[in-house]
Amino acid sequence: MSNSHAVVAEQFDDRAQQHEASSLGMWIFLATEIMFFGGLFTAYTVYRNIHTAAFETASHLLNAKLGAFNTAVLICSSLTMALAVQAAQMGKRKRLITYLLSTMALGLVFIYIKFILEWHHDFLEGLAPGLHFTYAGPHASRVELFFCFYFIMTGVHALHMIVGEGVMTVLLVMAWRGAFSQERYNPIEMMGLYWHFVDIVWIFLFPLLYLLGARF
Amino acid sequence: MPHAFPLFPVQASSAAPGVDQLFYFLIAVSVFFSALIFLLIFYFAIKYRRRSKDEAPPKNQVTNSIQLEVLWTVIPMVLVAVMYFWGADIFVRDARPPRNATEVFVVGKQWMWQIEHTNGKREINALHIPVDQPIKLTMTSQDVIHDFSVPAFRMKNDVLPDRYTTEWFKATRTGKFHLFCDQYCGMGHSLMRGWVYVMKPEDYERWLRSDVTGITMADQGETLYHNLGCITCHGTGKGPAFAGLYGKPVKLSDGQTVVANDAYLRESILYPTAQIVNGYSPIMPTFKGQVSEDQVLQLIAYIKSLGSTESNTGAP
Amino acid sequence: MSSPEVELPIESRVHYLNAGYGIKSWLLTTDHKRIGLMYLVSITFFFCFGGIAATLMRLNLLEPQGLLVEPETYNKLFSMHGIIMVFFFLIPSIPAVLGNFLIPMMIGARDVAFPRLNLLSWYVFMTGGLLALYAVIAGGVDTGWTFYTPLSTAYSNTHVMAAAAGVFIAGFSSILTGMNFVVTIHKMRAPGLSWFRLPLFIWAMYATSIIFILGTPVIAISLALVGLERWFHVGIFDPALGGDPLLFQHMFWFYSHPAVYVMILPSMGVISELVTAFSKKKIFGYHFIAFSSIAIAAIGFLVWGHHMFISGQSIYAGLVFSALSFAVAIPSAIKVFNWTATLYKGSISYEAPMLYALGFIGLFTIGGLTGLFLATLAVDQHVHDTYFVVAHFHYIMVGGAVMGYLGGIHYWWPKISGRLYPDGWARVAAIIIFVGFNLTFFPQFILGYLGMPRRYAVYPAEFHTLNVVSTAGASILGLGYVIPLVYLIWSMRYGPEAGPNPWHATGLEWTTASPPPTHNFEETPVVTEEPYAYDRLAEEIQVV
Amino acid sequence: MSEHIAPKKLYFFVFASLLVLTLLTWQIAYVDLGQWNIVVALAIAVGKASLVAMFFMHLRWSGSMMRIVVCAAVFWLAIMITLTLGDVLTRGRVVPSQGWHTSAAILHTAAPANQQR
Repeated sequence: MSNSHAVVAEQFDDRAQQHEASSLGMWIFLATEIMFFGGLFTAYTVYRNIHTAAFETASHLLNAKLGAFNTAVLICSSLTMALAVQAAQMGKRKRLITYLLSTMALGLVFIYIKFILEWHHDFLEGLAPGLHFTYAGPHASRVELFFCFYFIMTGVHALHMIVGEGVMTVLLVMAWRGAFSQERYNPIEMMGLYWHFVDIVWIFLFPLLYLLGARF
Repeated sequence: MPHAFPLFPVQASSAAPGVDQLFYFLIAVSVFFSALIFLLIFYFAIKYRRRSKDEAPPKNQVTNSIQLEVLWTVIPMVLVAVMYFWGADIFVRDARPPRNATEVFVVGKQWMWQIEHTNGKREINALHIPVDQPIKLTMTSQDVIHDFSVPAFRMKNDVLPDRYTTEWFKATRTGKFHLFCDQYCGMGHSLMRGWVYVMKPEDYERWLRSDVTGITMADQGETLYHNLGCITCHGTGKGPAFAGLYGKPVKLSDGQTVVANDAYLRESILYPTAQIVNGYSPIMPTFKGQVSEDQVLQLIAYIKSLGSTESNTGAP
Repeated sequence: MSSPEVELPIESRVHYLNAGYGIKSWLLTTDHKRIGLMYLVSITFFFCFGGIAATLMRLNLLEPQGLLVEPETYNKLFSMHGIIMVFFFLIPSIPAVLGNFLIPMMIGARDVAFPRLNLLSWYVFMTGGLLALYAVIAGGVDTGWTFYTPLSTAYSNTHVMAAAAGVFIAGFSSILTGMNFVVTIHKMRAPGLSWFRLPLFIWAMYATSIIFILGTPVIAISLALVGLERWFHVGIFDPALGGDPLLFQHMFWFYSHPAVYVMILPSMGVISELVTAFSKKKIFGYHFIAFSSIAIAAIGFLVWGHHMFISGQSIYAGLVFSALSFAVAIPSAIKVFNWTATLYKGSISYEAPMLYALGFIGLFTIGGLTGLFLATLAVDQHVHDTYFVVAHFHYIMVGGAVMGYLGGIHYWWPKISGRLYPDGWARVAAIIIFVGFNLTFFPQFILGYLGMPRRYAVYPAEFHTLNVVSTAGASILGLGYVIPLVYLIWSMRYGPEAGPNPWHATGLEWTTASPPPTHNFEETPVVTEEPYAYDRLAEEIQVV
Repeated sequence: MSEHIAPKKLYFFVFASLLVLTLLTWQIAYVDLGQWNIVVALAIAVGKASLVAMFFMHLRWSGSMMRIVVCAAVFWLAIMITLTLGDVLTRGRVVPSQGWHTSAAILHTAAPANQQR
């Protein structure tokens, strides 16, 4: 895996070309992800504009404190991920493993809060459209629409995190076996880009879902 | 239809000649450019054909001409600009029903058209209208998206669930014309069609008055107003009064002002808490599921019939 | 060029086709040429499938009351025809077959940038395709290829989920392909191959890839939302919850209108190659054709609302979308004029690919011009959702995209297989297809203006004559499509050897052997001149 | 290219700014700004996202092509949102005319638009 022969794949001329190609490929992939989430954001924006008051009511049913805390957790994991990439760039195997592990742990904290503390709670409150929806306050049907989007958007986001955790596990094993070096850290760098992107998506989901209208 | 093989549909509405003229213009442009391209290709293809297998490629090839590029950019631009404004002009005019139009109400459902006239006369998969008189259709669907299309009138519009769309036309010749559902709506889509009967005004009046109970849509709406218990709030001041409401601006509790039109009234009946009138509390239950689309239209017709009275009491 | 190795007969030379034998050497290959061929076989299968559905539809319409099937079955036929042909034939046709095969060769690379992703994209495509096939076999789907809500979410009780999942999954194959192409074109070009020395096919594929990348994710998420709404009975587009069925139409057409350019842009790229090669002339207005491809891809994203003029969309939005739709006509017109001008003072020969190219220009002209009718608000209000629309988009998708695809397959077949097909048969087939196509679809313009709605299983009797003409044309068209299938397969074994450059064309792909070796070139080529240098004699590309 | 190795100090500085901004956006949600709450919240989100993209994702040191890719996606997303909203927000407002439910109808309150009975 780590011998110099395998560092450059046969279709490339040299390491620089390979590195540029994979970075560009990753960014293009992230562009497709922007459009993928973008579809959801478009639909959400349209409905928020039609049903402004109802969406604010619904937003206030969410726990903004947990949302803010989770944002902080994800930002921490972004930091450790950035440091992991830096460690990989400098060829520091031990530090790389430590930072990867902390990133994964923080990711799991986020998922725990999301699923157990929030989703489960929302479900018990009767805020899960299609499964258990009992809310009967003002704008009930539009609140249901909001919660459709809440679950889909956070669900797709959480799915991306779970995929990220899976890939990171593979990278961790590879790092353990010493597959990365100063010459070959591309996969870690790509992983970093993906993870930061997932963070950015959450940075937008947080105000859009939790902070609509003033809470007082 | 006397011809077995017509090339153009009959013009039976005031809008048809305008649309057809624009269509002829588009055909003229298309024929001109198609012919130009075809002739040039044929001419070049024959004139510059390769005469022997090992003919050398031509020398001094012309591969660029800014003048030509500008020419064939600008000319199409001018032509499409003409098309755009011409088409937009007709389209915008067709979107504005005249004030004196006779209203007819259409409910689409899988797979039939239910039509109700204001005097309470109903018909299915047929629409009787008088000639030379503007007709405005207010349309909604009980299930999926349909489309009310009358090719002879060059007019169509989609019919959506939970929403009113409109279209209007003025028939200019009497006769029987196709009515199609043009938006694919499931299994019986191609059977969801009928006829538009354009009649002389006196025939139309006779038709309108035959087999009719004498109960207008507004009357039926008034009955519903009592039976559904609307009167207990809207007749007592607990809810907003209806008299003189239709077409007026309404101030909502969130500070917005909306006009009390068909769409607003419909939403207020089915989703009462969505738009609360300023000064009232959101206590009205939803009537979604309790009233059918045609009953909603009857209630609206009733409220509309109270339109001109400026009194502040509830029911007249 | 005339290295002794090339002179050897095909059998005794190692090339990409005989570099490995057995099913495994194909299913696990990362060679872009083999992957292209795997796509060729797959989409030919899907094309036959969609074609059979079309044949049954046309037969049914022989009688106003329906000759063969119940309306219920007819609805399933046209839905499957649309879904299979659009998502599993037209969209992958030129990009996945010719694009995969040619892009690395045209830019002098050994392979695409990410060969394993390339193979993955084929598997993803096949997974999607098999799901769609499952939907048919399990009983069909009847929503049309447009999946409009609330029909698809709440009312249809057919296999919408399987079909939508198939399209959703196949979408990721487009995304991977687009990603691969953009990176390949950016990073893998041979020394000296600057942007304006690229063949126009590459420009077209680049524009297509932009649409793949920016559009496909949106259809994926829209169909996912339809699936979720159907699955959990929640109301994302359900008006009862305040949802908006038109929002689905917006999201659907945001991808699906640009998808039309995914079909036609690659064909335009192919035509640019064919017109120059068979008139032995430099392309007229290279820069204008190149940039008009990019312009079409970019403006193509701004015009989707013209599918919704009469859908209950705001008339203001209609006015904006109409204007933008006219704007996209300009770059298309520029291309047609430039191709025509390329013929001027050329040395034109009429092998089969050229017949397809000239047919394309004619049919695309008609298809494009009738598009103006649909962009014109008032006329669209009459012809929307009628056979006029059906005729228009078949002129673009079949008269345009498929003619370009067939032209391209014929042109590069000697490179793909190393052998020549019988040109006489190929010319006959091209003419039959051209005639059959016009006979099938031209009457539908008239039907549409007369008011015959699309997607009708039964129809009023006065539309009978034109429908019979159309069906007659379809039978000729169908015959035309079978002929190439036969002689191309025949030629793979019995065709005479083609040699590296049977057309005496320019372009890097013609400098290597036919069929090419696994890594395309013996040595990395160096490019020293502009493309289509027919004014100098061929074979001037210097191999260092 | 992104072979650039950024100093640790910079990462921690960006991290701290992100946390401060998160705290800020959360607290502002408890202040009533009317329509502006969402605008402020999104403006802060854009700021945070740019910080992450520029420094954590090394966009600041990357080639222009990467930036073009990101800008293209954001731009196309903006197109999708703008044109869709353009329809939704102007829908139902039929051109002011002699029509029924329009501002013109308000002006003519005295005249009954259409006598039903």
